[in-house]
Amino acid sequence: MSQFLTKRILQMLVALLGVSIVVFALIHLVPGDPVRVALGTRFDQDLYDMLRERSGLDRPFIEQYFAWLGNALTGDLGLSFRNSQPVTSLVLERLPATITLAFAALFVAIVVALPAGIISAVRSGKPLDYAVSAASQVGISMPDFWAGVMYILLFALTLRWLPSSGYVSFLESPIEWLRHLVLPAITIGLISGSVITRFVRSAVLEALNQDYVRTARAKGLSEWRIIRRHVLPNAWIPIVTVVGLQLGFLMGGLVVVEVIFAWPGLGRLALTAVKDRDFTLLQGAVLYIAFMFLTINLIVDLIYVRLDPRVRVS
Amino acid sequence: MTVAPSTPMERLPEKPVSRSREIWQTLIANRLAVAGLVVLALLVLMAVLAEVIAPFGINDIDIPNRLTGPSMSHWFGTDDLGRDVLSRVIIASRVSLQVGFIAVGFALAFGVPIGLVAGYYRGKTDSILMRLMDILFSFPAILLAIAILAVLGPGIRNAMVAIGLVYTPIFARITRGSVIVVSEEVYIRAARSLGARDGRIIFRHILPNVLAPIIVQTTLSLAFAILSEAALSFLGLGVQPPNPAWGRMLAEGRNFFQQAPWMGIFPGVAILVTVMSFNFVGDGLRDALDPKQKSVIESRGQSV
Amino acid sequence: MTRSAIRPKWVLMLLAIALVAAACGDDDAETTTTAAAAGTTTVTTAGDDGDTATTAAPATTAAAAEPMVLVAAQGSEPDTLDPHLTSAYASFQVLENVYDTLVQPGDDLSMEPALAESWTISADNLTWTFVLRQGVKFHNGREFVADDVVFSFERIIAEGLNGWRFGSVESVTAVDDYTVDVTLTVPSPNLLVSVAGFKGMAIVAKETVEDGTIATNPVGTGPFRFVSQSPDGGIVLEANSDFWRAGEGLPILDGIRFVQIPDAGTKLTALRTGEVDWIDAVPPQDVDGLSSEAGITVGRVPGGDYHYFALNQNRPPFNDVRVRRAIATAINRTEIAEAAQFGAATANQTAIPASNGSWHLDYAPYQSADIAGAQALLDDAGVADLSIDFLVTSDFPETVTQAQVIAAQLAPLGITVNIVDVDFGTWLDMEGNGEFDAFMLSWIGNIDPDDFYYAQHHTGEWANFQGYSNPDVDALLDAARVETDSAARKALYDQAAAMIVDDASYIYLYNPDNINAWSDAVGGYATRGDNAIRFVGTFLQP
Amino acid sequence: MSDPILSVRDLRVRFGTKRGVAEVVNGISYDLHAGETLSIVGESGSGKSVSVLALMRLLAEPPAAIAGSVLLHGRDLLKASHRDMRSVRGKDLAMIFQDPMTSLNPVRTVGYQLSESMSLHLGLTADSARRRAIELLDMVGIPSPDVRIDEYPHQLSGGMRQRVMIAMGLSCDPDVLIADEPTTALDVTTQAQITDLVAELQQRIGMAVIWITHDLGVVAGIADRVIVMYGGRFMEEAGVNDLYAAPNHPYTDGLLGSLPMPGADRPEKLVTIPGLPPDPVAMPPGCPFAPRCVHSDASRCHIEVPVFEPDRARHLVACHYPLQVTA
Repeated sequence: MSQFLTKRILQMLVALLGVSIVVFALIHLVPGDPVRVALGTRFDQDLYDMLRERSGLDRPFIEQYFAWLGNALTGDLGLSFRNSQPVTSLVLERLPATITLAFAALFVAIVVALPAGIISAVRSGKPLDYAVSAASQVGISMPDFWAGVMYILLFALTLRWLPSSGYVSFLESPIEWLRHLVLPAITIGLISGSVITRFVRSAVLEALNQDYVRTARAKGLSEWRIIRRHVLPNAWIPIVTVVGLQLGFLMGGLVVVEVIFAWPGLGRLALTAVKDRDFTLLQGAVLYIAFMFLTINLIVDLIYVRLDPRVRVS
Repeated sequence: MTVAPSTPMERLPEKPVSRSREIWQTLIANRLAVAGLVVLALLVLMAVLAEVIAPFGINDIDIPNRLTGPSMSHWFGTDDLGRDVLSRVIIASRVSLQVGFIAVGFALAFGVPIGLVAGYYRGKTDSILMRLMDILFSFPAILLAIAILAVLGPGIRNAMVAIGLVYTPIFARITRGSVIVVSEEVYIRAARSLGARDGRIIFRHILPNVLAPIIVQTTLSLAFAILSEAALSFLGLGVQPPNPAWGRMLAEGRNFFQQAPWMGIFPGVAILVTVMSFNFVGDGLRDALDPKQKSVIESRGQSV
Repeated sequence: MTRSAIRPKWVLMLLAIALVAAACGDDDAETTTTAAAAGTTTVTTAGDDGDTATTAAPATTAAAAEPMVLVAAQGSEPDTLDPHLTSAYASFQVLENVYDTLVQPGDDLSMEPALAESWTISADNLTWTFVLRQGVKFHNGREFVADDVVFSFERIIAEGLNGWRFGSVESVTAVDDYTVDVTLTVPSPNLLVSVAGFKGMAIVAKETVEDGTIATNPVGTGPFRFVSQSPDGGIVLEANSDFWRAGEGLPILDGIRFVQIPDAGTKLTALRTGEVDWIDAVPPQDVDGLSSEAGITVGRVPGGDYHYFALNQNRPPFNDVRVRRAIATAINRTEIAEAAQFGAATANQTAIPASNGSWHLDYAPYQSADIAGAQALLDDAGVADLSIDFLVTSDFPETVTQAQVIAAQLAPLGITVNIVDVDFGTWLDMEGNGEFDAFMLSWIGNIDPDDFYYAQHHTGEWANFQGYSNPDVDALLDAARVETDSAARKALYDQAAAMIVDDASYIYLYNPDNINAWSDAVGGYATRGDNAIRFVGTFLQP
Repeated sequence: MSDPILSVRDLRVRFGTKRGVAEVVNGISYDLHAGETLSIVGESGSGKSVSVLALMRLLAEPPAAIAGSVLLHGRDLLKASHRDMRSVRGKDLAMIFQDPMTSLNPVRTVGYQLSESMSLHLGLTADSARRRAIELLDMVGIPSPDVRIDEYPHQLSGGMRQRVMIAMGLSCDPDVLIADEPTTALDVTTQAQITDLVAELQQRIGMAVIWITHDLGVVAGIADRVIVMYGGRFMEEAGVNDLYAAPNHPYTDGLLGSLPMPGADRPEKLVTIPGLPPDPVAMPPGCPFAPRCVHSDASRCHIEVPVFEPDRARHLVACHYPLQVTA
């Protein structure tokens, strides 16, 4: 087990290195550079050259990368081009908001998807199944920005139940934290939940069709017990994969929702960094997002091993 | 069920029904799948004949008649520049379907083989391929698409590549996961130990058994690809105006949600109908392709 | 579009502002105060409650009970709080209330005293002497002196984004603690606007630059003191009790909290639900609806920005003035303004809006939507089947809208407009590299005509991406820069402006209105022509 | 003579399908007595598996529609509530299935799956269920059962898994064990071992067994009586020796003819029956075997269905023209 972990952690580091190279290469291939954007329309060649030299942007690409990498290995992700703040602190101060939202959204997604998917599979072909399917299709077809705007207009503006935007830290006020969290979490959660519902239904249906379910029935077990003890433990395996993928998606796909709900998260930070061509900041934000994603992956794999004895032994 | 009985009695001649015909028959026996196929066919027809069907041009600007609700002359109302929403929804079908098909086709073409190879060979090949996929996948999807588009330049073709690339790792992972499970099956182990060629095992034995999750993912991804176009258009990187795409129309309509909800609702409904059709066909295909559900009677008999 | 009915509430409020301003513009003869404000400012409001004449007095007493904190929503995030290094409007919205400049644009945009109480100009027009206000304190308690002016200006010249504004400045010297001399190489009639037109020219505390805290913890002399900035709490300011206008009861608010809400729709909702008290902009399509909503006031004044597009004169056939004029003739500016701004704009064939009374030129040589005339010009130039790669950016969505309208307007001429919609970073790069047939943007926050014309239309200047070169225009712009007589200077600019319009160096479209909105609880605030966000006299009614 | 434990009368099973109603089991009747082993033989699609799934009520209704009666100790299972049915399954009627690879849950240990029905039906505690599970594993011949009990199905060989299935079937001392082609998926050596095991256990425990198979060769070693099924109907029923010695039904004869029987007189005479089994959606009106039968005639066989009433003392045949006179 520890050997497995060590191997996976090494692989993770390699992947992170790969991510940093890709980010670096991409951001340098993209037209425009941070100085150009900082100057805006008030362009001035001399000033431009001066600022480029000062920020080291005039050095060769490879040299810049290794300089950055050298510092990164010591834990220093550099300073943001735009405001000279340490990237690490800029990212870290936004991390809690993003993690909170991602997990809250996943929570909503799972709370919705598991019962819906299981009921849909067990009642396969019945009206309830069609109702769940139709609802999940609508959920899948709904762009997040559209859903978000509708919830804001309904719950914040018309009903005045919840705030329209912003983030309050849990430590400051748990109630306000929750109130601000609800709408963005539901916006993403219901969409993710719609996707997961389909996979849960498919996985449960698949498991329900297995011979061992017939065996369990022949033992005289109740349907509910069969689903709980025999179907779900098998269905978990594909479901966990999808949930892991979804969480990865959530981590990065928060950009739009963070914009709509003025949620001070990493997605928005990364978007700003792309627009500003602030590659140190982007590098930092993406590395953290990638790190979270890879960690989730690792956790998913560990859960996998826990869930599937076949993988455990071989 | 997987091992053929060896007594002669079991070797009674099979009904001469080819596999593809059988799949087709199962598929068209599924009413929802047929409905989906019909709607998709109509959509494709609409896309082909768009210019002929659309009552107005896509750039017929009419500021005095902007933001008017559905009426006899403009069934779907007009947008913020007074353009006919119906015409734009019709013409947008072309771009949106293209985005869906080509982007997902790209992801399938790269993701599935990668997943097959990684899951079948395991070991180093697996590690390298999946780390590459991890790298691609651990980027926030929209940011990756933005970066790709910024490098390649905006426009619909590049948008398709960007979306396709974003979805590639998903197909790779899902395929790989199923391949690993299937590879443990006795018949695969048997085939391998008998020295069957890898290519043959992968394509004849493994691929058919991992198609179900891939199909589910494909139909889902078609929906998401069309919506990704919306997100990219939202950021100004998708279809170049004034050419309409459903996603772009939705993104624009969002700003007029209160003044002119029809600007977003109709393209939204178009996406919904398309996505549902894809999913119906996908579900039907999955049932039809699943080797465990070869005949209706058998599947019914055992589905309990 | 223009609802000029000024309601009693507003008259009173403007009077209050005028009184406050008059109280400070005490002694100096060269100061113009805000008496004309009501004249140049058209304010639209639909707030209906008659209870008005609230002035500073009751608000100050209310402060004793509960802190009076204004929540202001911004549409984008300040990138840095260093006034010399930012070009972000969001940063300036905050810094406007933290920093002071030597002098500042008053409500009619003429320059009035701020940190400098008065100034004199030498006979040769080459030395400006500023007499500084005494007893002004930075937020860290240190007294403001002439060295701070010298340090700030030298920093701007050396590394700030606005160093170019000091183009004619030879040196800045502290004569004594309260006197600063600015020496010029050539006369600069617009020096005040150049060195103090906006908070990018702020006077900063040297020690914050030296210890590097300026970017995150700005220390100024302004009405509000910076407290904190965090992703969840936004930017928090508190009243500066030592403000140099404290004697007038300013600032009135106990504090301001700036929150960032990037989505315009959400921002509007937050105002409607009362989560925020003030928002920095209103989507044009919502202005009319919002104006008639109870409880919300929309402040709207003609702004100094202009929207335009330019054809690449380094590429044929756009080097042919007839082609450019054909396009300028074929378009319908009113329709473009209506389409993009829903009436919250004024079509204009020149750059400077009518609201800028001192420099406006009433000149409109092009007929609107004159397809026949345009076709004749194209035929004359021998150009047919023209195709234009039109560079716009979704980061400024109105450019995308306008380009679509222009495409439709040019279609009858057989001109194909290929809209190239990229993000702003790419846009800037493509503009800089000349990769366009046409580009479209707006130019913001101008006061002096030099800002409108010189960098954009003088041969070889840095903002002249369209490659315009007309020796006559160059000569006029050069001469106007050093002309100290206002009337003569106006005449020079008028000539230059007419040539620029005739040559269609830029094809000007319209001047948009500046629009803010706030809840009726907010008093003592007015939208300004230069889009500066000043909360110094603002208060909240319970 | 004692009453039968299980008495099946006129059992019919139909499925609604897209093509129409499939008549899969068309009125079968038989009795099963304590300690007896009854083998139902037929090829795929003959309805033999469906008939036992139907009496276990393991078919989904709909699409299946079940008629007739299934009396277990005189109680009609087809009229029992779902709850009652669950208390019968695994306790009174146990069943083991064809493919031990897929019939065991891959993510549950052997012990878990074994103990499950014991704690349900016998109310055993976890500890005693585990002890009994180890005993059962030992009884079905699994070496070191105390280790194997914590293993997962994929860690066992096919034969071992089927032994586990059998142990599961026996765990609650059922009156009847239904074995649905339990050896089909196994190799020949293992097949014999499993068959012997069941036979031996039956001797020890004294339960009745219904053994479903398509393989007449397997039947010979285990069954007391044999029923030959075709097209959802019984063709012939007899004591195992009678049947082998003197098949009365042309179909049975054909089956035996196509069977390579080691040591039999006609080892090389491998005869296949020409034609296809009947389509359950379009059953022929008369004898289901008539279309393939060389002895059939148009006037009777294609019109009138031959039937027999259960009588375990006799050699029964459902044929208008049986090959031999019954003994």
